[in-house]
Amino acid sequence: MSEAEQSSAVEERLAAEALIVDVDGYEGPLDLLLMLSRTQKVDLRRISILHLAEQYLAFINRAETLRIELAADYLVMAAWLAFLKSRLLLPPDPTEEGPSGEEMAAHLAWQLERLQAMREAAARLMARDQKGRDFFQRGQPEDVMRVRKITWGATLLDLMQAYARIRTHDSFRPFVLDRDHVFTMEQALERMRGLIGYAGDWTDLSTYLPEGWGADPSRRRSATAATFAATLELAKQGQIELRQSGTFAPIAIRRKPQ
Amino acid sequence: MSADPEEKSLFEAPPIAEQERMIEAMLFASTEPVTVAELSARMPHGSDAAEALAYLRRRYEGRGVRLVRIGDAWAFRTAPDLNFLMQKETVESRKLSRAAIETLAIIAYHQPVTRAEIEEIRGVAVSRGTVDQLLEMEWIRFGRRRMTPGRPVTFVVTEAFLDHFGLESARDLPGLKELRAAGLLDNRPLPGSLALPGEEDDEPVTGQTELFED
Amino acid sequence: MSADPEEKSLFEAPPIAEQERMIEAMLFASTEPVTVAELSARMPHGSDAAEALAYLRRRYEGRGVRLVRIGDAWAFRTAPDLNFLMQKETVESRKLSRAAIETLAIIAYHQPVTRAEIEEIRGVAVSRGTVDQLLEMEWIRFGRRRMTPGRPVTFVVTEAFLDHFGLESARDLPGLKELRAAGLLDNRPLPGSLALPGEEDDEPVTGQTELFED
Repeated sequence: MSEAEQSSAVEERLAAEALIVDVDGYEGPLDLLLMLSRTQKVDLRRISILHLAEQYLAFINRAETLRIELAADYLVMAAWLAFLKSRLLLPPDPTEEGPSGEEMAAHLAWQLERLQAMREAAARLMARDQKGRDFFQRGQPEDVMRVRKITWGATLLDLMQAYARIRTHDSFRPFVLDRDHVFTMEQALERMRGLIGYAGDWTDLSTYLPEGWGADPSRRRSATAATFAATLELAKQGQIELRQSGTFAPIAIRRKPQ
Repeated sequence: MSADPEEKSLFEAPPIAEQERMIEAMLFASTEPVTVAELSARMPHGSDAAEALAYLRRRYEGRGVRLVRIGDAWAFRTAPDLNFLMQKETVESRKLSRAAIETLAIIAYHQPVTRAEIEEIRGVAVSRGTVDQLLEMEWIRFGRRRMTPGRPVTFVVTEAFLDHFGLESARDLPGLKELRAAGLLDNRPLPGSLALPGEEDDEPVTGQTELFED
Repeated sequence: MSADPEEKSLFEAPPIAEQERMIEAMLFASTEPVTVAELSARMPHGSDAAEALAYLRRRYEGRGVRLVRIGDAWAFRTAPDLNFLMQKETVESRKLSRAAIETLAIIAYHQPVTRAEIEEIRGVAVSRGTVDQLLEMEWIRFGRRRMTPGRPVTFVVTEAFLDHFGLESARDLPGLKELRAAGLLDNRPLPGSLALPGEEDDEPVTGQTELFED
């Protein structure tokens, strides 16, 4: 690779990176359009929307060739501008419905002008004298004699936050269930698979209960049920055999002889 | 402070009327009485805080507020003969308690609603004091009795409530969707969303008491 | 307030200079703006708070503190040209993002305005955090619902907003008249419908690739 080639590769990469930064820097397609419109150096009212559409589409295309992922709304705008462009270039078709290309272009120009106007208004607003920075309120308000009447107040925001709190609280309920005392069948199956290799002879199922689950009644219930369900599953898979001498009699299991 | 201002400063001191304005503003905005030394330190070189202060004090003589000396510092204070005007400012507004605001919110969103239903939604008992307070504020009132066993009374919000919150009707309250959009509500889907309390069974209450046993 | 003070009151109203003093005292004592109605309520019968306020305002013209109007309320505030003296009092304000500042401006100039309208003007979605932050600062609040399908809530700016930016009312926003005259505060729908190339056929895409061979 020659030096020239190398440096041009570097330049390309830098350009690509700059573009990524730029795309991140825009607040949506309208913002990008507004920035592009500045290159025309005319009053927004006199802007060429056709030219602007071409600039935008060129930008999007460049981003695509550089494989920069663009948010969907950039592509939607690109499609719309391509459509607008075709309307502006082709002679109007009297059979076609909807607004003319000129009307659509005028609306877009107006949208840009409005956004620009709001930007300027925001800047002017922030440039105003501000309380706590340029002018100040009384620093030592005089404590009024005796506080007698108390008015209880709340704002609409308080009210809504309270309601939201209650409703959100509801939705949390399923997630905070105490699961400490539940032994799942998956856990039991896992455990049984590890132990079954040693169960050569008939053994009482209750001896398979996990440690620490025998004392508390609710824990024992859960562990027994899960372990029993796991043995049924293993029996179905043909790995073990089950035996019970009578109703409510202890259940015994053993490994199925090979 | 500045016996020889011309010698000390490259700049000319502001006119005394301007110095008066400065002191006026500083004393007004300060959270504590300010000493002459401190006033001087904050003013442009060559200023004479003591002199300006004397002028300012004279200017406020007989006004609704006066310039008073507290220790070696200065502050504005209401003229004593007008103290009677400060009585009314004794209205203290406090935020409603959490229980009260939640109860109020439930009544507003679910009205007409019985006490039992409020408790069901909140998951905790509603104290008599809370309801009494809201009744006293005239933000809620009794509605029709519910035609169910026991014929419990219901609560509804009042005109005064709507007035306070700038609502035309209780239907104007932002819905759950908007609460969520404003970031006040978690994005989780809600069980049954705005189902009327009457349609819910008792489960939530029992479910919650279990919850809080931790 | 007092169309016929002599008839209504047993006592004669205090002289206007005295009323001025009273208002001066009440407004000096309060950090927050006080409404004319509240001032009147605290003053003796037959007083004319509005008239006294006019006198008082004139009296403070050019002083270190000024009498300013905020909506229906009045407050004393220091003169902005003296801000250099106030480093001590300056409160560190939260930095607002560009999105928040623009959203605030759009709400101020277009109020009452719905979230969808804000998004249409900015061309991007308004994040929840932005609205939430402005609500929390109490610079905006919920307004009336719009009487359109879905009855969306609107946003408006608050008195605290006016106070912060030293505005008498939202009508005094800088450049408001010009913007209105230029039609930039209109709500102009897109001519026809916002029909994107409906079927999204290949045509635009091929058109594009041709274009970009520059």
